[in-house]
Amino acid sequence: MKTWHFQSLPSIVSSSVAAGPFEKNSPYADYFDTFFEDLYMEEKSFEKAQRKLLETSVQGTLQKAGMSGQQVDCMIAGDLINQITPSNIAARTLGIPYLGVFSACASSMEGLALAGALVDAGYSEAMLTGVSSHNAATEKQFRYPTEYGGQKPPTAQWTVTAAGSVLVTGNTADSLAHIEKATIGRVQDINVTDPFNMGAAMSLAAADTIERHFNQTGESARDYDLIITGDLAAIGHAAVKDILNKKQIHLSADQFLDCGKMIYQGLDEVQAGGSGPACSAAMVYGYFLKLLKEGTVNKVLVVATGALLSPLTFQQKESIPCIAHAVSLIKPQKEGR
Amino acid sequence: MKKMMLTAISILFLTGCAAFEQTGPVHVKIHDSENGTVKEVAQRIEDTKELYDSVVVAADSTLVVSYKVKHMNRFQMKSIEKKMKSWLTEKYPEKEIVLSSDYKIFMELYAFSDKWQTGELNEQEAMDEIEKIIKLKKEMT
Amino acid sequence: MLPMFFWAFIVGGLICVIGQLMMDVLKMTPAHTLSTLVVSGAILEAFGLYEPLIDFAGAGATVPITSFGNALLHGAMQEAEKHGVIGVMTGMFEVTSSGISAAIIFGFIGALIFKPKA
Amino acid sequence: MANQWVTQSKAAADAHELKRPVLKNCVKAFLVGGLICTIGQLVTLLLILYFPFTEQTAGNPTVAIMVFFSMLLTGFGLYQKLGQFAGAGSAVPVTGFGNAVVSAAIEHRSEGLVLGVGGNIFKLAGSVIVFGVLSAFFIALIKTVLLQLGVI
Repeated sequence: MKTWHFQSLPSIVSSSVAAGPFEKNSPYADYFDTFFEDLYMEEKSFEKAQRKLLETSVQGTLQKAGMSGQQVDCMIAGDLINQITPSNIAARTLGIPYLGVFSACASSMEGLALAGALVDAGYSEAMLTGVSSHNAATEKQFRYPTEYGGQKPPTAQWTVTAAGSVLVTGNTADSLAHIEKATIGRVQDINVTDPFNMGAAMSLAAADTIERHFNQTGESARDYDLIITGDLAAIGHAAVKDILNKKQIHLSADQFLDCGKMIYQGLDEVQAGGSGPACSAAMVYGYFLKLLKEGTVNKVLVVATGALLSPLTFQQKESIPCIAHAVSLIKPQKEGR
Repeated sequence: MKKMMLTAISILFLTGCAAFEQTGPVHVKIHDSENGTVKEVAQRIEDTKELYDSVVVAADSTLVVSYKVKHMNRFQMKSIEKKMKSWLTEKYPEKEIVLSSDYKIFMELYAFSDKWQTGELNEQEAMDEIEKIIKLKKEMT
Repeated sequence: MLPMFFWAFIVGGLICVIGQLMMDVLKMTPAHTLSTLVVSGAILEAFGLYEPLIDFAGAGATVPITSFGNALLHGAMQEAEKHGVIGVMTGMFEVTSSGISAAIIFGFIGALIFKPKA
Repeated sequence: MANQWVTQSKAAADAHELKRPVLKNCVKAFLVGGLICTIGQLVTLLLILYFPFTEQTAGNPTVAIMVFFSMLLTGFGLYQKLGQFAGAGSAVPVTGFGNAVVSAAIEHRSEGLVLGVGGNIFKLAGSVIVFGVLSAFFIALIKTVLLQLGVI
């Protein structure tokens, strides 16, 4: 499949990030909008808390745009929990027409790419897209009960408790950024079976998508101020750089960033780094959109990565299939188009 | 319990004790008839190099023996017990023999001999106490 | 009694090190590790080795999960001596029941009074 | 061509893999595991000294009391932290078994008492019971038959 070129340059007009208590320690906490004091967020279960995160984030986004839910054509959302129920139930609360998506942690960019495409094609005028993840709910589903004293290896990643969402509309001058292109990833599998080593498993998926994006657009690393991967964390990020070098794509250290490495920088208990769909969403919708808006950077490529496993597949000794979706964003163009 | 004539004598050899354990040798003698038995058993335990600290209580129908096993020999505790038991059964076939290296049994037996020595118990009470200790010992799990 | 504390520490600690090596070197999950240790406890007792270890190390051998396998086998063998082959089945939980019932009871009570903190 | 990248990527990922600090983990497991067993020994001693338990019979109540401690630590969210530090040191003692049961029970409380707690309480610890019982059954069976045949 070819890279999608959004001729009309749809605009991201507002964004909002809601995060949990632990994320307050993030060096980028200043860029998140709402914080909850405890993991339950006044709800009875972690799953319900995750739904509340998404609702809070979406309402924040609407509020900033000065819009009501009725004015939005459609919401695209996804998460990691069984049958993406937190997203489904949040959609019920919000009452906005809804498309559920699943690309694991790459759901954030899948949603953004689709929102951009639907707006660009003229099917929609205003699209909401967001993702959520909750550390305890994810642990419960994929690993062990939260209070179980299992030892995590240093390759493990810490699921981010947060939700991030954006409102995408047709091109307007008053925007945070424009969606320029999107490359949909292929599922790649390098035969990693350890669910505590997902960063490594996702490395080829990320490298492949980046390579295809460059090949199909005729662009190179030099065209981008930043290339930001989703949640590869320490191991995966280093591996991607090696793979890209072999593919003759050379990225400099300050150009090639990873949300999973950044979001918990300096925090020991997270092992290799952050993960979860909200990891890339919080960093991109919170931090990097600000950089684009301010004009600190002109053009970035966000490559969200996802490990498409379930507890069932890895117990059946299936290796972990992975995917990465890339969306390029450019800073607001004053003159519009 | 059937009324019986009771003779009980305890001899204690106590060496190398932890802080909370009672110390000091105690000799209790009521009737002379079992004196030989007690001395013999106690001597045998003293001669066994794996063992230390012993309490021997002998009535004319019952012989209760408790001792401690040196820690590094505790692996062979069960076989030592077996050897001791067969020696005792052979030597005193007419007696019910109760043998234990259990710390709790040792303590109870020690407390009993203490009480017996100070004359707190009459023969019947003493026999009841011994029965209680034997019952405790026979509990398996 | 004092040497007992020392050996409980050493033996208990060593059993845990074996578990750690199974997890780190053989990359076994906690569930695999613990199941293997339980089976090892039963096998050791089959050769009459676990009871002496308990005599020697006390809680150092009864507290690790290996003692669970030992206790199951112990109960089964005890009943088997009395009732033959049928006893193998009936005696199984005779010795171990306290650990399992305690876990069920305290697990349930825990569920009533606590919430996951994470 | 695709295959070549799979192997190359795997190699690249392996090259950057963070090694588990095995020695450090073992030392921590030894210390914490040893300490838990020493506490167990203390409980045993207190039971012998102040209650009518012998060395033989004190094992069971000791296990129950250790599981009780484990429930408290699990409920207050401390056992999970201990587990990350100590690894097998806190997983292998019976307190780890207790933690597995209690954490699963607490976790699934939100799905109700019967289906949630009742249905999931042995989610993690179940395999330990299953394999313990299975191995004990077959070993005891073989041993009993051999004893009756007079082989051993």
